[in-house]
Amino acid sequence: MTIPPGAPDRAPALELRDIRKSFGAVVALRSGTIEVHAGSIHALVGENGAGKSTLVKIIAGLYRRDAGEFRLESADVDFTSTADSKAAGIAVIYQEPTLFPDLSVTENVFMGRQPTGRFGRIDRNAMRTEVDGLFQRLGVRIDPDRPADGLSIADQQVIEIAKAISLDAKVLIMDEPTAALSGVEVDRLFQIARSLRDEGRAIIFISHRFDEVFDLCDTVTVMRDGAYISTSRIVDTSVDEIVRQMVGRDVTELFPKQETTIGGPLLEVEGLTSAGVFHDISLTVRSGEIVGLAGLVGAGRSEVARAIFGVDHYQSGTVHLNGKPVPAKSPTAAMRLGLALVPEDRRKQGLVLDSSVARNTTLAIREQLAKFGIITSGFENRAARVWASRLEVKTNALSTVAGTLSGGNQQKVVLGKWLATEPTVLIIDEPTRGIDVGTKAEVHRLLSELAGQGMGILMISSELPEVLGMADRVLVMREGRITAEIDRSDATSENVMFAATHAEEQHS
Amino acid sequence: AAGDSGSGGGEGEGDGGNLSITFLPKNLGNPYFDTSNAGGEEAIEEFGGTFAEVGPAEATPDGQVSYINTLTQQGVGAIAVSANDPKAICDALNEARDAGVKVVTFDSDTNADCRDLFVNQADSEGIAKVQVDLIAEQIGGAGEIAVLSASANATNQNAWIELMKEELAASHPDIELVEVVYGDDDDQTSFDKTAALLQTHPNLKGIVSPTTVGIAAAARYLQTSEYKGAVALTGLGTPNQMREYVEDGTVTAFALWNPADLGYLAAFASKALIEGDITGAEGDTFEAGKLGEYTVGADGVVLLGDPYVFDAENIGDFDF
Amino acid sequence: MSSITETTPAPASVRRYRDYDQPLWKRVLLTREMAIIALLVVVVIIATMTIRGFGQPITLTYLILDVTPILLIALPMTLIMITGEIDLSVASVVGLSSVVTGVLINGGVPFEIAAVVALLVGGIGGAINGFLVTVVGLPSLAVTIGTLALFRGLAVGLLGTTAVTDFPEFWTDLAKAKLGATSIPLAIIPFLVLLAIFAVLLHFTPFGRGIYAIGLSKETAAFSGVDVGRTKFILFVLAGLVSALAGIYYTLRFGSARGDNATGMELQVIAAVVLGGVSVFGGRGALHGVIAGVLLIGVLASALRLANVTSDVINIITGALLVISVVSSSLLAWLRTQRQTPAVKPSAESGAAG
Amino acid sequence: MSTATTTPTSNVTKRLGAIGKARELGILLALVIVVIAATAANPNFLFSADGWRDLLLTPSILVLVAVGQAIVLITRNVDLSVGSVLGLTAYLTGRLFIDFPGIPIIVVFVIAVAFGGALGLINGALVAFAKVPAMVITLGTLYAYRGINVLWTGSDRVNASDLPKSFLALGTEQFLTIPILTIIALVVLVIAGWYMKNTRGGREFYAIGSDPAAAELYGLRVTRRLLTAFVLSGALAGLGGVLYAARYGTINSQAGSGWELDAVGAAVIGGVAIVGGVGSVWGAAIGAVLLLTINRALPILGIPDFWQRAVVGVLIIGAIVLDRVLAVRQKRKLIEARDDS
Ligand SMILES: Nc1ncnc2c1ncn2[C@@H]1O[C@H](COP(=O)(O)OP(=O)(O)OP(=O)(O)O)[C@@H](O)[C@H]1O
Ligand SMILES: Nc1ncnc2c1ncn2[C@@H]1O[C@H](COP(=O)(O)OP(=O)(O)OP(=O)(O)O)[C@@H](O)[C@H]1O
Ligand SMILES: [Mg+2]
Ligand SMILES: [Mg+2]
Repeated sequence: MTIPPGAPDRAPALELRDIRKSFGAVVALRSGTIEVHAGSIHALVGENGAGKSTLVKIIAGLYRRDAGEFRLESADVDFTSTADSKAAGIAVIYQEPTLFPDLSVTENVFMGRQPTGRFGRIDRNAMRTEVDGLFQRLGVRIDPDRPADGLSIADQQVIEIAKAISLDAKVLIMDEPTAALSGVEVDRLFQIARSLRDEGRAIIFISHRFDEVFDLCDTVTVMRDGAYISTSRIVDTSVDEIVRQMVGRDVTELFPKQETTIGGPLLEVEGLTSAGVFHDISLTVRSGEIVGLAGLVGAGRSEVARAIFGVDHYQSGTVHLNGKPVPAKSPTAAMRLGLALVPEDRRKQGLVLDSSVARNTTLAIREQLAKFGIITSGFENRAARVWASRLEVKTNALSTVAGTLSGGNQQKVVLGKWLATEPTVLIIDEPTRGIDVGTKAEVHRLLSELAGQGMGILMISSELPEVLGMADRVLVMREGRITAEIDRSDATSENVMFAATHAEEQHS
Repeated sequence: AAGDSGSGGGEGEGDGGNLSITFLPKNLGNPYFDTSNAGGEEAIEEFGGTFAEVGPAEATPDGQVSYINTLTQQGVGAIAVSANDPKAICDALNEARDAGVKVVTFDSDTNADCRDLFVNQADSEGIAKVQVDLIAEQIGGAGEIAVLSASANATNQNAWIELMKEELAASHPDIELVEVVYGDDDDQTSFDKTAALLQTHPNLKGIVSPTTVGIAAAARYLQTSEYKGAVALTGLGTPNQMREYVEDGTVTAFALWNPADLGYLAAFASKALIEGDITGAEGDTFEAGKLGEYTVGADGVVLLGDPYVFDAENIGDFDF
Repeated sequence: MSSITETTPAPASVRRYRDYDQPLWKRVLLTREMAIIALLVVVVIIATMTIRGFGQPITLTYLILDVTPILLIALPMTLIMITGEIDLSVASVVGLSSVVTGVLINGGVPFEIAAVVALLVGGIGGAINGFLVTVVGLPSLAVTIGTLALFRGLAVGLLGTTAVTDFPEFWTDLAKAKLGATSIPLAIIPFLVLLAIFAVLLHFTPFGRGIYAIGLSKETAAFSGVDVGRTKFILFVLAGLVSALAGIYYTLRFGSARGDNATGMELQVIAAVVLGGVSVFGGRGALHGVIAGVLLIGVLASALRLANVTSDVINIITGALLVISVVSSSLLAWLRTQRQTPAVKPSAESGAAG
Repeated sequence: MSTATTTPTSNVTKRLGAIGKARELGILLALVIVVIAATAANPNFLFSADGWRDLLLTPSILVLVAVGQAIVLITRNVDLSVGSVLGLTAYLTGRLFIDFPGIPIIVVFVIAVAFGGALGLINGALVAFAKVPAMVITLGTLYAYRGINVLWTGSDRVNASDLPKSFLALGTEQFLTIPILTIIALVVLVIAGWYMKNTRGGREFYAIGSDPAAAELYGLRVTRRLLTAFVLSGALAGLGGVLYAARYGTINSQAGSGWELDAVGAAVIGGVAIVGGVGSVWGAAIGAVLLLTINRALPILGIPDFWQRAVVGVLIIGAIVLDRVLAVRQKRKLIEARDDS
């Protein structure tokens, strides 16, 4: 076991050994092992379904381990509820944000531990001042008094982070906190993480983005198929090394977008406007083309996507597909015309979590599957199997409940569901959020292959390398407006970021 | 075990002997019917039959139909029923009769063709007249009055109210019936309806409530309100419920027949039918224990007698 | 460290997907629906053996006559509740359609036309519910509490004290007629037809798939091209129509149209549907379970009445049954999870790596 | 940063607060209109001693039950058994006075409230531990409790004459022209309102209703809160039962049947969301007053007895539609507010 930097002599702040956890037939964790020291940021990496989140949830006291050892500062512990872990000084940012939509942002941050005065009366002012300080520190631009309802995933994630930090716990665990964030927020988060480390906290950081892992962490533990593989100092290892350990094979060429012959326009959006969300959006997606839509969190990209697809309403503007007008407010019509949208929030918008993989994969094509208006499980399974195997979804039966798949595998099911509709234009919002390298390459290969077949793709992504690697053209949005259109050839992280953040410079 | 208690009805073959008589009131939990059923039980013990009492929780016809069906299946001797609807329970009753069950209605009748006998507590004219006379006397023969009735579909209630209107028009032209409201034989509803009545009609002189639940609720509202003594109240009530209001002067007089006698008579009528002494034809006569001999009138109606008027003098003599 | 990397098996690159992770018999037999059906069978057997008079065919006749309205309304109610909505106004629609029929008959309109108008009224009633829920976007529980009062009020208002009782012999007889020599009422036919239609609609059409999707995740359904509003609207209209049909049957069976007909039946229907395994949170349930639920309540009631059990005890039993049935099923689920997560014991076997 | 947002923040905030108020205000407005209309048609409605008294008295009991219902609804549950609980406790109250002559009134209150709480606890336990939808559980106990009541009461009934005068007086007497019942209801309302708004417990009810799963992740004591909510609802229904006995004097086995729909209706009219997390006990209380005041106003406005139910239905729907319209307009303002940020 490599001795991580920080405090070699002291016992690890958190230590799990050979943790076992299975859900019915599914073995999520075979031998989960991790050892985190105070004053260290410890990366936990692994393919989708490797068991990272499960391990986290066991630490959080959400699941109880079937077997294995669990120590806090070398004292055996056994949490039966998340309250226990909180009490023990463990703060967790879960992979999927979980806020109370009807409550104000402030209340969300302090729920269950509000500062109280006489007769247990909640001291609202104290709460407010504290949250203002917190948000300033994090540079959050969200009104603390608005309800959490209607916030973007990104904004929600930011609030989760604020919440976890405000707990000022001994151990802070972040399960893919950056999946929804882009540049600026990530940098801020890292600053704070570092200062916490220097205060002597232990931090676990889960991410599929190796640049982040190498930038932030000092130690990295690799998991595969629910088992512990290795722990090493960042300085002693390399991306290729880790990737090999993760997937047990070499992965080459992360962004294999091949040149395609770009044809005529498929999707034409003219002056789309929705008060308060986005303004005068005009864009074109041509056949064989991948258009990247970059921007900061809250720029309104997802709203634009949703409006084009007809889920959200908009005040003015027109959408045409193959020259035919796409009626507003009707996804059904949009789908018929050949439009598909892989939404940003897979749990709320992409999947029917309690429904089987088969049902999920065929939900969008149920009409086409039906013969004489009749549809049976047989039809569904046949269609679903095709996409499950093509995307290598990690499950053994098509009847598996989608909610029990790992984050990445859920994303694969959503992808399959929409590719099954054989769209002419595919709008895809955060295509590889929370997807491991192997799958990511998979997805990118798939996208460029589809483009090669003449499909038009509008790709919203907060991951710059992805945008730069995949897009033929990059559109940049800021505060609901398109601020730049940059061609693949001269798109650089610098000029994209500048267009995305330009206003921010002027603000301060 | 449960089966045995059910079979009580079945013993003895359907003809002649089967003296198992079941009382089916409008609904359970209604003291008025408790009293009448008690009377029925008393009678049945006298002539050595089997008494039973079943009924729905709410006063609905479909509830009664289920029970009539069940009784038919059990093959009881006779059903003594107070109908929640004159027609809705007809077919069920006729099926029962086809199966050899005798059907006697009491208190509230069905159409004449779905029962063998109707034991009438007092002919509607008599009931309407006594209440009109009482209220007229109490308000001095002139002014606005209102009626607080039971449910909007209660056969007997509506019949009486019609006759009251005629009687008023005929002999008390100065009395104006301004409104009829329905308390659904529910205490709380009747209570609130009384409150509404008094406010809606500022110069109301009197209230007539031809239902035991209604008159009690109305009396209780008056008792604590500014209208006590100012607004007269009469109708049909039971002495036990009305005693305190009569004694404290909220109510001067009200009327009723003796429900116990009603049940008693219904039981003997059933017996007479079962044993074939009578068929329900006009002119048939039968013996009704302590009440003496009764004669079946036109379309199978047996009349118990005239309603009795209770007031401060005599109310002490009664306990039901 | 790296040595471990070699030894740990790489994930099978080519996956094979089974259709189901459980054998057919398990999927069919170990369900809530089957449990209710089994319970129904048991109750029938016990009643036949112990309760005198239950065995005779007439029991079946009365049973079916009694439960037919509930059976009918349970069909659309099941679909509505699977979308996660609810319709409390069904019983009031029964009353209203009954009254409308009566009023028209009084006005000398031939029964056939009166019935059609009553159906229309029911459909409109359902459309009002549907409009308020889907277009205005109000919670169905609240809306239908309102229309429960509204429709009942209209019914009572239209007829007042009177009760219409003169319906054409032909139809009233038909409502009680039996299938040939059997003791099965004719009324079962229209029900069976509707049952077939609703079963296919719910279990074997894209529309039905949409219903389940809405119940489990409204937003995902909308993103997947399920027209949530349209689907729910259609279901509420269906509920209105079928309730009106039940109202007409009710009127004919009792030969009397009254404002207070079928008061409180909505709770009976919902109780039966839930007993049949439909989740009030939506997304779960199947028609065969619901039918069993309705029959179970009906059979219990008729058996207990025959055993001279009073109506209030019957209510207690119905209520208890409802609670027990749902509690037990979730208790079983709980026990299963307990077995999977035994108390943590120091692990004897050491993991694959570490 | 934060300075850049303070301006939009504050006015977004104001608008948000406005939503909360507007919901209650809308209903309050409707209530005022009804009262004015009725009084115009007949001054006695407000300006006679009895008119004034009944205006306050009639809704008092439903207010109590509706407050309990609101708390349960806010946790994304529902309690359909309140009517049966109320009936059962009302009869218990009567029996106590009959079987233990001279029993102190306060003792009766305590026993009845405790009993109601116990019935609520049964509901809560079944919901919280067996993880069964509250609607099913309480629909079951609605039948069961009522059945027990009928079994126990039989066709017996408690008459006003069986109850001590001093107790009945509670149901009608006034203190500075305000009926005692109303005062009790108001006190309960104020306490409940304060608790729901200003304490951790209260806020956790909202959190649980807003997203139960998240509440678990937070480590909120969900089970305990649910039990509390149902016990409160039961206890308030119990209190309602005692007051019912005092007000109406006569109690049979059907007392309070059908109140569950009134209570839910009142809460919903008052802007409490069926899906939980939203609303206030104040709204529910106003909803209750509106519901019953309408009932009493209709005959005065000359609407015949038979049509009242229909009108009530229309008004319930009207109220929630109005409520919805207000909410939607506010939400749109909130989104457009982003433009100024
Ligand atoms: N509640 C559950 N029920 C059944 N199986 C589960 C459950 N939660 C996780 N699993 C399974 O356990 C395995 C590990 O899942 P986990 O979410 O820990 O993966 P992960 O490493 O977080 O993947 P990702 O990077 O995609 O989030 C997966 O195969 C998943 O299907
Ligand atoms: N000024 C603002 N104040 C508060 N919230 C805002 C503001 N602007 C945007 N938002 C939030 O951001 C959302 C729009 O962000 P959206 O998710 O469309 O951005 P995005 O560019 O797609 O970011 P993401 O990377 O999360 O997809 C809105 O729904 C709203 O919740
Ligand atoms: Mg994960
Ligand atoms: Mg987005």
